[in-house]
This record gives sequence, C-alpha cells and structure tokens, in this order.
Amino acid sequence: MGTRIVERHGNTFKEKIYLPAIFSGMKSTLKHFTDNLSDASNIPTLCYPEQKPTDITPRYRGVHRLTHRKEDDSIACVACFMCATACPAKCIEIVAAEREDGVDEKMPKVFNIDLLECVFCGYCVEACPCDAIRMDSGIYSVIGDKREDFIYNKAKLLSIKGISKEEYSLAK
Amino acid sequence: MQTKIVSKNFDIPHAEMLEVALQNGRYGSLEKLSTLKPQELIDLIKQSGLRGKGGGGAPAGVKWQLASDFEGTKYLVVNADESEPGTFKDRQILAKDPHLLIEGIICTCQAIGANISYIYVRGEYEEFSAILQRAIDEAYEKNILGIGSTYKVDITVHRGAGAYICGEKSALLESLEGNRGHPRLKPHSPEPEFYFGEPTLVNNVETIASVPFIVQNGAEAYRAYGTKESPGTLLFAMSGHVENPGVYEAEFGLGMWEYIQKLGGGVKKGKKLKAVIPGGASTPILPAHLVYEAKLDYESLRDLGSALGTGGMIVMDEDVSMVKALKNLLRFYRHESCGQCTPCREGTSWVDKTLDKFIAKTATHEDLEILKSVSRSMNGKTICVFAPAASSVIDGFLKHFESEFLECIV
Amino acid sequence: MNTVLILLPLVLTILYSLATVPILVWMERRIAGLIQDRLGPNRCHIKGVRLGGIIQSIADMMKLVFKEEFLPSHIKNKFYYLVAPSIAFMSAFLTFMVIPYADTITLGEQTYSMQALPTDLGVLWFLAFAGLGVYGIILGGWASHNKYAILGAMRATAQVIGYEVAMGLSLVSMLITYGTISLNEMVSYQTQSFFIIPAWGIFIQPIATIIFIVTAFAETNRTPFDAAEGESEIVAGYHTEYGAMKFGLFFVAEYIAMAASGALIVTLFLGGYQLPYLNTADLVNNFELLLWGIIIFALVTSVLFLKWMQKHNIFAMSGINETKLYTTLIIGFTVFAVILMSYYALANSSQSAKEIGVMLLQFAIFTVKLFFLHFVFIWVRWTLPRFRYDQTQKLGWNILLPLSLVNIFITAVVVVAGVNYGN
Amino acid sequence: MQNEILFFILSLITIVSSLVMISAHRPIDSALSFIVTLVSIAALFGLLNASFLFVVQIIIYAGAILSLILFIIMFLNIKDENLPDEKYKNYWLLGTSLIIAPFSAILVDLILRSNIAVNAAVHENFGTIKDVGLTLFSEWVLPFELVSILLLVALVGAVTLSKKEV
Amino acid sequence: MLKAYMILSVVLFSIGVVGLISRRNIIVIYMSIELLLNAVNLSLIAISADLADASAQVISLIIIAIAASEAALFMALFVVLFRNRSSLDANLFTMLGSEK
Amino acid sequence: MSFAFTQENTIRMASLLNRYAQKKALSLPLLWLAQKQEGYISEEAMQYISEFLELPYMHIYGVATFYTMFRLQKGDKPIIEVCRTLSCELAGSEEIKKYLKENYSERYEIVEVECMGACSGAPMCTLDGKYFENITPEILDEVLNAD
Amino acid sequence: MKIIVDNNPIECQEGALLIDVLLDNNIKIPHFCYHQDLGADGNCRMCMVEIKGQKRPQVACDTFVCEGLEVSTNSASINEVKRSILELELLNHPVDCPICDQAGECKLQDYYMDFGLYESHLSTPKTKKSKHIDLGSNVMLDQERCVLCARCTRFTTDITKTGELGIIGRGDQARVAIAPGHPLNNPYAMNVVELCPVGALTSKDFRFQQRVWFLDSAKSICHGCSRGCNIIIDYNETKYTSEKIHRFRARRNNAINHSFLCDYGRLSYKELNEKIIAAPCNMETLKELLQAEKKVALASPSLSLEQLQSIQEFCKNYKIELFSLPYIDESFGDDWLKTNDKSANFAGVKELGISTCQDDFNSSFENAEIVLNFDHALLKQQVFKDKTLVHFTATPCEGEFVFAIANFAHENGTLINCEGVRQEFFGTKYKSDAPRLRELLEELR
Repeated sequence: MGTRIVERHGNTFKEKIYLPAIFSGMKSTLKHFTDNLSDASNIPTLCYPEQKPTDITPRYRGVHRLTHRKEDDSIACVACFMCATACPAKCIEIVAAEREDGVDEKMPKVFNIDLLECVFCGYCVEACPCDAIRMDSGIYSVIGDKREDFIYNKAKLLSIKGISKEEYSLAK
Repeated sequence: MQTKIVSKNFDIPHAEMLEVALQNGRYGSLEKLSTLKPQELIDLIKQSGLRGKGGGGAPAGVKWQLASDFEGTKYLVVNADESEPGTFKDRQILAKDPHLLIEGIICTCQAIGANISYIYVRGEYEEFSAILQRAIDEAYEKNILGIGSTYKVDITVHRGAGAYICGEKSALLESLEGNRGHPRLKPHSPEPEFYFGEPTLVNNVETIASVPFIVQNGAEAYRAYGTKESPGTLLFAMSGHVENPGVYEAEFGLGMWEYIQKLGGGVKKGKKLKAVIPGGASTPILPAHLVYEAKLDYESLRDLGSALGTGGMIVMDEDVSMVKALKNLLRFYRHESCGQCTPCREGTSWVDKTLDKFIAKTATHEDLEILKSVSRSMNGKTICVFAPAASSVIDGFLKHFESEFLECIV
Repeated sequence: MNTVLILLPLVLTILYSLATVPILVWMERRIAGLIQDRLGPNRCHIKGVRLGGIIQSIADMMKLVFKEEFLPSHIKNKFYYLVAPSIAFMSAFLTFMVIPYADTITLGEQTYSMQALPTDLGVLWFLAFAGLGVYGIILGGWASHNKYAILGAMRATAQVIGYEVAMGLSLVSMLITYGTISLNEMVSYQTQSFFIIPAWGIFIQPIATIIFIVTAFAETNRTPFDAAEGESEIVAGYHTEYGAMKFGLFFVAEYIAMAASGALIVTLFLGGYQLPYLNTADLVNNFELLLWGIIIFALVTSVLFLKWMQKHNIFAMSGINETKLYTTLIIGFTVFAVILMSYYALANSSQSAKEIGVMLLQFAIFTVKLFFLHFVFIWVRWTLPRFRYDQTQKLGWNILLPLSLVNIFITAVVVVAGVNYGN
Repeated sequence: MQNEILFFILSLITIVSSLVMISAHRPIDSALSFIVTLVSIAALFGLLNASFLFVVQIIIYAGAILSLILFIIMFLNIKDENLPDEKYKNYWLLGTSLIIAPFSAILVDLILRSNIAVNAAVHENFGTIKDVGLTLFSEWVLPFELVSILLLVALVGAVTLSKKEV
Repeated sequence: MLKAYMILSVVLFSIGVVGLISRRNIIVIYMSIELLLNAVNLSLIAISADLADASAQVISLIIIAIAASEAALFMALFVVLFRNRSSLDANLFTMLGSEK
Repeated sequence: MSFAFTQENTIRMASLLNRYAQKKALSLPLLWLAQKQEGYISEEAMQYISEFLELPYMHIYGVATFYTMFRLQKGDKPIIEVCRTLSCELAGSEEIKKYLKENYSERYEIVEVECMGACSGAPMCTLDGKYFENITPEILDEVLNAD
Repeated sequence: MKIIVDNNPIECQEGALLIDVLLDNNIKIPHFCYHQDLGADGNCRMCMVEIKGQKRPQVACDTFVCEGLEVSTNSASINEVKRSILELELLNHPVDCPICDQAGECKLQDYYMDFGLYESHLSTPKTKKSKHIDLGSNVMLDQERCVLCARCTRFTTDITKTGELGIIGRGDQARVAIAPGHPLNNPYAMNVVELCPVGALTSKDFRFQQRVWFLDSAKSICHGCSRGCNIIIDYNETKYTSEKIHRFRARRNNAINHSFLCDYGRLSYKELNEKIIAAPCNMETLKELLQAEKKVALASPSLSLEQLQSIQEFCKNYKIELFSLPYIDESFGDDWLKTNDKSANFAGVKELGISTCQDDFNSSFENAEIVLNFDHALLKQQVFKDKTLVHFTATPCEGEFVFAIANFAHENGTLINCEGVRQEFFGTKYKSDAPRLRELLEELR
C-alpha cells in the first residue's frame, strides 16, 4: 500500500465559491431521481414481509444459539463465563454447575441471554473458546409481547438451529 | 595391552572368597596404612592425581579433603549404582574382587576419619550384592571390619531399587536417607555432601578400589601410568558391535580405535565402524572419523566435543540407524528422569515423543527444530546434570548425523 | 356572503398549510428513496389503496396525534416545555398567512385579497414572525433540561439570529427593486418582461435570490443548515425530549416554515401565482382560449400519468385492485374535468366566473411552483451534507452579510440611476 | 367598542406581564414575560394604526433583542447559585412601589385633569411605511444619521467588550 | 382614548422604575430600562395617533434603534461581567467604586 | 488383613535398625524385605512400614512408586525382564522380546526394562533376579524349559 | 547492603534470598515452587535470572545476595530462557482454562502473558493423567493441570506435618496424589488450594461459583477466633445477583498467620451471606423501653474496638450495665493458628475495661428488666419470660425486638488479637442492607 498524496481542494476560485460543486452534486442526485422515477424496475428494494431475504450467511449476526457437541449432542458450553465477560451490554447471565455425566466437568445450569439488552456485537462468539455460542441462526427479528419473551434461556438457545447446512448436524 | 591395577584379580577364580583374596595380596595395604596419618593419606591421593571414576573425573583428593575438614560424624558412601547404559565395570569389582573394594573403603575411611560406610548397590545387581554381602560378612568374621578390627569400619550394603538418577550423588544420598531419589540443590561453596546433615564422602566403586594400590605403592607408582592430567588406569567397558565385548583395564591416553581394534577385536563381522558412544549413554556420540583421532582420556575427548564419562564404549557399525539409537537413549532418559524439575521432566518426554514421529517418518522440519530447542531448554537449567546429559546426547546425534534425521522428514 | 368570502382565504390558507405537511412528508420520503435508489414508503394502505405511499404519512400523523402524551419527570418548567412547540407552530403558521396565492379578485363591487391576512406589511410580517419562531426552539431546548437539547437550541438561535440579518438585507434589495413591500404588487411587477425574459426576481436579482434561498434554508433549519438537530452529535437537538403531538407540532412547524419560505421565494423570485408574460387581465380576457389550452394539457398529462402509473404500480396488495381503481379514477376525473371545462369554454360565462376561474388557475400555478420549490428543498437535503456549526456561522456573517450589503449598494445605484437618467 | 375591549385586554396583559417581569426570580421568567409585554405593546401600536411600528417592535424587540437576551441566558448557563441572593426582594418591590406610587398618582391625576386629546382625523396612509419613511427622511434625517453612527459605535463597543482579554 | 394610553404608559413607566430600583439582577434591571423606553414609546405613538402626525413615530423608531444598540452593549457587558464574577448581582460590580 | 514380617525378617529389620543413623533410612530396605516376603508390596505392608518408621503413609507410598523395581500389584506369574537399552538393542533384544512374547507370555510376565548393566552380554534378560546373558532363542528354550 | 537489579540499586539485607529481595521490591520474577512461607524447592526453574560473572542463568530462589551482585531479570536472553521453561511447564498442561476455577489468578496464564505468547509447537499427544480427584477436605485435584511445584506436598509435610499429599511416580508420570485410602483430612487442608499456583487443586466449596475476575477484594480479619488471621474477602455483586461473599483468602502477615488460614475460618464466610429477616422495629419503642430502671447489656467480644467504644458510650448515656463474655471452646484450639477463645476481640474488650465477669453478669441479668444483646451468641437462641430482650444482631435471630446490623464484612474497624496485636480491617465496597451498629446507636442518642 503506497502513499498517495491528495492535493488539498478549495484552491481555485471555482472551488472556493462551492456553487459549481453543489450544482454538480445536485445534478448527480437528480439523475438518480429521474432515472428511478421513469423506470423503477432497477431498484433492488425487497418487499419485506412477503419477500424474505435469501442471502443471509452464517456470518450474519442473528439471534444467538448454543451449539451441541459432535460426539453426543450434549451442550457444548462449559460455562467459562468468557461471553459474559466480553459482553459489553452485560446481557448474559450464567450460573455454572458441576456436570454429572462425565463428558466434561462444568456446564451451565442457567444460561440466559436478554435480547433486549443485547447489542448484537458478536463479542460473545469471538470470546467463546468452545465454539459453544454462535449467532448464525439467521434470525433477524425477535418477536415477543412481554419482556420475559426476550430472555432466551438455555433450552431455547439450544433449540435454535444454525442456517448453514454443514452445521445443521450440530443443532438438534 | 591391558594394564591390570584394579582388575588384577579378575581372572583369578573365586577371588571373592576371603582366603583366595588374601592369597592374592588383598588387604596388603592395611599395614602401610597404619604408618600413615589421615592427612598424609589425603596428600598421597592428591599427589597420585587419582580422579573420580564415576564419570565426572574430578580429583578425588580434593573431595576427600573437603569431607575430612568438615566437622561432624563422617560417612563414606560408595556409589555402586552404576546404571549408565554401556557401563558395567563396577559390577566386575563387586562380583570378582569385592575385597579390593572393602580394602579401599577401609583406607578411605581412615583418610577422612569415618567409621561408617555404605555401599549403595543398584537394585538390579541382586546377585552381585549378595556376593559383596558375603565378602563383607567374611571380613567381619575375620575382624577386618567391625568393632573388633583395627580400623573399626562398618560397611552396610544398601540396595537401590531401580532408579538411574540415584547414581547422582545427592540423589543417592536422598535415596539412602529413605526418600525419593530427587537430586538436591547444588551448594554455593565447596563443601562435602551431607548424609542426615553429616559430612559425607561419596565415591565411585572404582575410585575406592584404586586406593589400595596407591596406598601400597605410593603416588609415583600410580602416576607412572596414564597421562599427566589423567594418571592411572580406567576399567574401559566395551559393548555393542565389537567382537569381544567386555571390560578391559587400560591406561589413560590410549588411542580409542587402537583399543577397540586390539582389545575388542574390532567391529563385529568385519563391518565398517559408524560411531562410538565413548563413555556411557550420557556422553555425546563420536562418528567414525573422530574415533580414529580420539584418545582415551578426559581432555582429549572433551576437545572432540564429547566426554570420557565412565569409559563404557558402545560401538555401532554401519547398519545402525542413528534415529533409532537416539530414540532408544531418549526412551531411557524419559524413563529414568526423576520428574523433579520441569525442563528434564517435560523435555525428555517431549523429545522422546517427537522422536517417535521420526521413527514413523512423519516428522517435519518443525520437529527437528523442537529437538534442538528442547535440547537447548534442558541444558544448564536444572538441578542435576541429568538433563544436560540428555541434551548433550541429542546435540551430539544432531551434530554428526543430522542427515539421517532429515531423511525421516516428510 | 361577505364574511364567508373574507374568511375563505383564511380557512383555505389554514387547510392549505396543514394539508401540505403530510404531502411534504411523503415527498420527502419518496424523493429521498428515489435519489438513494430505494422505493420509499409504499406499503401502508387502506383496503389496498396506498395513494403511492401518502397513507403512510397520514398514518404517521395519526400516530403522533393519538400517542400518549407524557412529561419526562426531570422537567421542571412544565409550562415552558409545553408552550414551546405551540410557539414554534404558531409563528410558522402566522408567516404563511400573508402569502397571496392568487390575484385580488373583484366580484361585483367588492375586491377580495387572496391572502389570509390582507395586510400591506407583506415581507415585514414574514420577517417578524419568522424571527418569533426561534422562541419555540429556545424554550423547547431550555425547558427540556437536557444538554443535547440546549446545545441544539443554542445552535438554532445563533443561526437564526445570524441569518435573519442577511435575509432582511437581501429582501431590502428586492424592496428597492420592486419599490414596494406589498407582496401583491411585487407579483404584478413580475408579470413584466425584459425582451423575452420574464421580470422574475430570480432573473433581475440573482444574488439576492441565492442569498435569500440560502438564508431561507438556514431559517427553517433545513439541511445543509440543520446542525441544530444534528442527530450524529446531539441526538435530535432541541426536540430530543419531546414526544407524541408535542413533537408533532415541532415537526409540522418545520414543514410549515418550509412551505412558507418556499411560498415567499415563489412570490418574490419566481413570479408568484402568475404565468410568465401573462398578467391577470390578459388571462381574464382570453379565458376561453386558456381553457382549451388547459383541456389539451390535461388530456396529455393524464394519459402520460396513466401509463406511468400502470407501469409502476406492480406490487399488488390484498383488497381492491389498485391499478384498476386508479385507472378508473384518472380517466373519470379527466373526462369530468374536460367536460366541465369544455362547457365553460363553449358557454359565454360571466365576468365573475372568469375571475374565479382565473383565480383557480393562479392558485394551481402557485401550487405547482411551490411544490417545485419543495422539491428543490428536498433535493438539496438529500444531496448536500450538513455544514459544521462554525462553517454555518462563517457563511452567514462573513459571506452572505457583506454580499447582501454590496448587493443593496449596487441595486440602489442602479435604481437611482435608472430613475434619474433612464428614459 | 371593539378597540376599547382590545385595549383593555392588552393593557391588562401588559401590566401583569411587566409586573411578573420585575418580580420573577429567574431571569428566564423575566425575559419570557417581557416578551409578552413587548408583543402586547406591539399590538397596542397596531391598535393605534402604527402598523410599521408594530412590525418594527416585533422584529427588533421581540425578534432580536429578547431572543438575544434568552440566548445570553442560555449561553451563560446561569444556575441558581449564580443569581443574586435577593432575600428581601419582595419588601424592596413593595417599598419602592410605595415610594413611586404618589408620583404616579400625581401624573395620572394630571393626565386625567388635563385636556390634551386632540382627536385629529387619521388619514388613510397614517402609520404605513411610506408615511413614516417620508417623515423620517425629510424632517428627521440628521437624527437618523446620528442614530446610525450610534449603532456603529454600539457595535464596535459590544465587540470590544466581549473580547476575552478584558 | 389618549388618556387611557397615557395612564397605561405611566403605569408601565412606574413599574419599570420600581423594577429598576428594587432589583439587583442586572438582566432584570436591563429589561426594566427597556420597559421604561417602551412606556415612553407607547405614549409617543398614542400622541402621534391622536395628532395624526408621523413625527412621533419617527422618534419612537429612533428610540427603538437606540434600544437595540443599548441591547448590544448590555449583552456584551453581561457576558464579560458574568465571566469575571460568575454572578448576576449588580451589587458585586463595584470595580470602580470603593472596595467593600 | 494386617501385615507382619516373618520372624527371620523381623530380626533382619532389627539388625538394620542399628546400621542407619535414622529410622527413616530404613524405608528402602524394609520395602525390599516386604517385597521379598510377599512377592509384592501390599498396602498393608506399606502401612506397617510407615507406622514402624513413624513416617506418613504417603511418604512410603511415594518412595515405593518412585523406584521401578518395587511392585505394588500382586503378580501371579514369574517375571522375565528383557533389557531394551542401546547395547542390547544393537545386539538384537527386539527379536528376543518378540520370541518371548510369542512363546512364553502365558507362563511368564514379560517386562521390558532399561539397562541392567550387562552390556557385554547383550542381549540379556533376567528371571527372578538371575542374569542370563548372550541369549538366543535356543538358550532361552533351554533355560525356561529346564524345570 | 546494596545489589544491582536491572541497573537499579536495591537495598537489601545481607544473606537474604535473591527471590525474596526481588519480590519485596515488586520486581516481576516468575516462580511456581518458591513460596515465601514454604521456602525454596528449586524444581520449577522459572525464577531464572542472569547474574553478572556467571555464565549460566541461575535460579533466584537458590541464590543468596552478596555485596556487588548484579542481576538482570528481563534481558532478552533471560526472557528467552523463561519462555522456554514456561513452554515446558505448559507443554502437557490441558488448556482447559474455560472450566478451570484458577483462570484469572493462574500463574501459568500470567506468565504466559508476560513471557510466553508463543504458538504451541506440540505435535505429539499430551501426557494423560487423572482428573477430577476428590482429595477430601473440600479439595479437588486435577493432575494434568499440575506443574509439580510441590508446594502442596511441602505444606502437608513441613507445615502441618501430616503428609497426606505426596508425589508419586517419576519422570513425566510424576504426579501429586494422596495415597489410596488416606484422604486429605487436616484442619488446614484448604490452604493447599490457595498455595497451588495453577488450577490443579481447587476448592470444592468455591468450585464453579464465580470467575475470579468478577470478584472484588476487601482486606479484613478473620473473626473465627482470637488469632486474628489476616484475610481477604472476595465478594461481588452482578447485574443479576445481589452481593455475595464467595470466599476468604489468607492475607500474608508474617507476624500472625503467614499465608495460611484454618479451614474453619476459611469457611466461616458462609454465615456472612445469611440474610437476617428481622421484624421492622421502631426506634421510638426502643427508646421507651430504655426508660426502664434495670437494664443490662451484653456485647459480643467479636465486635470491633470502635463498635465496643460506641456501645460503651451508649450504655453510659442510658446507665446500662455493660458486660462482655468470651466464647470459649476448649476443643477448638490447637498449637498453631486456632485458639480456644473464639471471640475475635476479647483483648480489646479488656482494654476498654468492659466487665467480663460471668458471676456479675449472672446476678445483673437476674435482676434486669431489659436486656440489650449486642450480637452476643449466648442470648440469641434463648427466651426469657420475665425479661425483654433487645437484639442487635448480624446473624439470624428470633425475638420480639430484633435490630439487624451489618456484619463485619461491611464494617471497618480495629481488632486486638490474643497476642495483643492491633489490626485494622476494612469492609466491602457495597453497603449492607442492615445499618451499621454505630449508625444505629447514633440514632438512639
């Protein structure tokens, strides 16, 4: 990446009076306006509730989900609190407990995400050392009529599936 | 070719029997001993230039002086825990001439002023410690040892139980105290070892066994053998691909190749020599071209980047895979590390595991780097010299035979 | 009858200014959408009728009106807090009152001015009440007890005070040119023409026009001079703490102020309600010819519009078939209008009818010009970025003020020279 | 009759709001009530056919001066602790009123007794810009120019005063 | 009607005087002064209307202009004084007077 | 199940007691005695030794696990130890080990050990502590089938 | 005497251990096996320093300072040494920090961030050892996480002399363990958790309760007995949970408890978390009650000097006889940290001259109508028919007049221990629900 020296603008009189620049900008916007007015078919707007977006990728940060282990479909989370630590909104509540089935030592007894407080920054996914929390559910709208509806608990988070096919097996 | 000082009686049948031993001049030095004061004895040893024959090659007289000067009940501990692969000379003394050892112990005890002596025999030498025990019992009966004797020396045979590290003197003393054989931290100033807090002299069997000759014949007689820096003889052991493996006593300063040719009968089946490990498994390997130059003394081998160690040579012919050889040695080191300090505990096992990849020919260049870097990490950062020894072995193999390791890299 | 005719302009003005707001909001959204390659709001509907998205504006208005009124608890000066939006609204509303949207008509003996407030003060009235509008902002910002609000209010105040000077001075040069302060007289002045160029303010006083338009943008707090509500820095400026209809009043006031400014610009610089070259008397005298012209124009326009509508009205909603409905309506309305106008064109109508007909035509012309101005306002908004606050002040005091002074000087010299040495 | 009622209402508003103005504790209350006073005085001007003065009053007083005052009040961010501690404000007001009252009473009495009303017929253009302008630029040119100099001086003075270094 | 306007003017003037004397807040003092000017203006306009003479209006126009210049100066003064004393108390501004 | 030394061993224990400066030093000799007596070192034996030496049980346990020659599990088969270190490997201990595993793993427990100090007689193995050097499959057959 | 560390002269005592000097001067020196109260063992090899004149790096825990010693602790070469040793320490460490309670206060983590920061080279399988072993006494062992620093075994052999823990096996199979059938069961066992520099030994009591980086600390003193062991109270309050004390840790004080704490004291934090449900009590009623003739007050000997002083003043004002009786438990004490007197400040009671005579108290108590109980355990569970008991209590208590007061975790104050050492303690940063005793008494004046 080389360095490009850009000359400072506003030196000539034409530039100093701004009006030519303003008018050329206005010309540009007007062209868009008239083009779109005479033929609206090129506008890529989606009619949302009827037409759903089809290009949501796993990188899209939707509602969180908790993944399952490949071996036995049990919860992958070990309640390390990394997500809760990284969370800038402090919207994750975890209560850890001893894991009795011998797969691991620790698991969350309670794992709640308050989606009303969540800012969907994705830090929890970055922080997770076990790939136990993901935001690849593709769910971009969360609906509820009570505050409690937005607090997703462990069971709910485990039940959400990922959108990409290869990870489908992880989500049951 | 052989110079028999210590091994004089080895060929005599039943030399372990007191009668036979007495006939063959054992305990002859005890008369001379009565004429010498302890300090004179130590000076004598100093003059003779006797060096510790357990591998380090430190002047014995200095150690004696230290133990002698320190206040307290003194102990003599004889290190018969020879576990070095390729080394089996002490076993010859124990089995074939135990009375030489007892005689040496009496002399040494006299010199440092000790009455109690322990012989720490490695656990595997069950047979030989039994022979030794019998000899000691005989000596007690004949009042050579014990309260009734002139020098009132008590000897106890203490059996180890299979730990190479107990050959290290501080670990040996720990073991003798009834603990796990963990080496102790090194002292900051010259001082003797301590057994239950009392000053203790720890010497190798062969060192002690050399003492009667010096006492009997004087320092100059001993100095007549060997080189200036390394006077006397050493029981050189030979194993591996030689026609006649065994223990042969020889003067210091003999040519190594000459020695192998003449006493060992050359490389087995007339094959070409590839390398020799000169002094037990903990010394860096010497490739053939260096073997032809090497002389059997401490200084010469040090200059060649190896060490004389205990003088137990392992000869390898042209068919030997050096990777396998190193793996074998590192397996030994991993197995025998006491696990006290980190570099040794983790380093040996890591190298051993990495060498598995070389054996399986799945190694990468990174693995070779690991060998080198771990060897660096182990060197000079541990309590005892076990890890540095392992490190020098790895370095030796990698220095001279790196091409063979490179061949194992995918 | 008399009272009705006097009150008619008033009522019309109120309706006019209020009815423009939802349309302006709709225009703002749709034009913004089209400029940015989007569609803009087009889904809100009543039984499938969307009117191109205007229903959305109506829905928003309904929402603002019916939303729960609440007072943030931290507000101490409840009276000022509540009175601020109404001040803003009222002053914006009052400025609109003096705009003439048609020539004075004479029905029988009586003449009727087509202004809500038939005053000769004209421009001065506008200045006076445009200046009062700032109190709404000051009070709103101050009473909100919120640092963003007060910052916005201070910015707005400083801006309005600063630009009012330049605006007044640019008006002075127009007054010198027109030789009157009455808006009606100004409009009639602009029916003249020099050679083929109509004597519109924009052609005879371009500098004053630019200054006025710029200051009008600033006075109404429109982009690029909307630092007062710069949402990237100070949330929403002075109305941060307002909600529901209190906010609605501010919102409406802003659009009415914009409409008033636009109307004044039309009146001062774009020939007002007049067509170029044609004064009212000409129009009244050639009324039939005019009607035929309009009939042809109406037919052409409706056919073009119909085609365009049918091409673009593609997202079908449940309920009524919209395209069909619109087609029917457009055809029906055109046919009705054409028949009506043909009747008047064929029948020899009375003088009063002609006067009223011309009045309606002028009203339509005024509306078209005004909406063009609105389009410019919106167009500028979605083109230019916001000025930084110091740039705004610098522009106002360092450039526009001296420029307008110079303009006055030149104008005065030219006018005096014209009076003394011309002819 | 219409005019009398309007006058009565407007004078009531004027007096009440000016009383609020002098008695309010916070300057913002004073300023806002003063706006009401000014606007109603402007309305009185309108009632007196002085339409130009009506507009000028609103533009200059209400539009410029008072908004400047409000701006200053906000700009200085005056808090309660910055206000003078006027514990006996109401006593002061009462006392001063008692002192001023006789003079006012005398004046009012004089006005009532005198016979000053002329009730000249007001011509059509009275109070319009043209009328005032013609008077101003014919009879009062000199004061007009003096005032313009005064304004200039005030402008320079204001700028000098508010420089930080003072 | 003239008398009524005059009386109103007197009342406003008195109120202005009371405010001017009894208050210590300089902003209120300033506004009282403005009230005095307005009271005078009112009487002038009333007289002018009564006499049908525009001269009085011109005088009040000039008064308004003076008031405006006064306003500019006062604002500048407020800013300076408040910056230095962070108070609006007129009693504190005695830099030219004797030390308290 | 408690542990006690046999008469003979108790006497040896007593005589050993005189030979060391502190009781603690006896832990190795006593463990040897216990192993001799039972063929392995039982928990009870360690308990007995720790009580006798007044040391924590853990100390004895730690010592017993440090040394490879102590067996903490009871074995039912005689043990053949085959040296696998360098000299013996060079001489072909691998084949010996393979041969033993194939033919004698039922009768004997075959253990690989590190250097036994009989490098001149490589390859070698031990049976019950007795050294057999320079062994070949034939020698092995001979020795192991002797009884 | 002066030595030079990283080109800075440092004052120190002749013959001191170099690592002590470095630690006392807050110079970063990584170490696992060295502990100021356990001494050097020299097995971790982490505290390597470069000493001028020595060609090899030396361990600071086995170097004694002498005049003119020049030490370098952070040169590039020594950092490389530390890095390589750390790499070996971490080699077979299961990086299960997510489930390890030590994460956040783990020395391996700290040193990795300080000196390591390398990519792992390990391409061979890690050595497996046992995990999840219950050692007894609330201690859990994970052998894979162990760095074999032997602090725990040295604690049990050298300090408590019980020797439950030891190292078994050797080489890379060496590991800390208990002998089968001999669990850890001494009354100081939980110290090994705190001693463990890594997560090998964790407390079953604290296990998985909270991540340590969420915890706040307060410097306090254990109120369990009159020894006055210095402790750190670890507590926190989160968005979703109210304030909770999670554990006590020992605070190093060479004069009293070194770095150790008995299990009884360590677990005594639990009663501080108990909520006191007290019926709302009216101050006015209490003031009326205090008008009675015969009143006696009993103050807990565990209250701080400041609290006792204000009680004394209060009693003087209202003419109340004030007593304080010690909590003696003959079976509790031992020859090390525990004492028979389980009251934290009995020496302070004596110093203030508060009557401690049992007989006098008994006779006064017999006659009294009103008995004020300032958090003394003796009267809490008893009911007297003819007397009115007023409790000021920091623990749950039943009765008609119960005033909840803040417990010592929320108080600042001074205690005098059994050896006459005056020590200050500080409370948590959150205010307790209950008012402080002194505030309450202030209100009653």
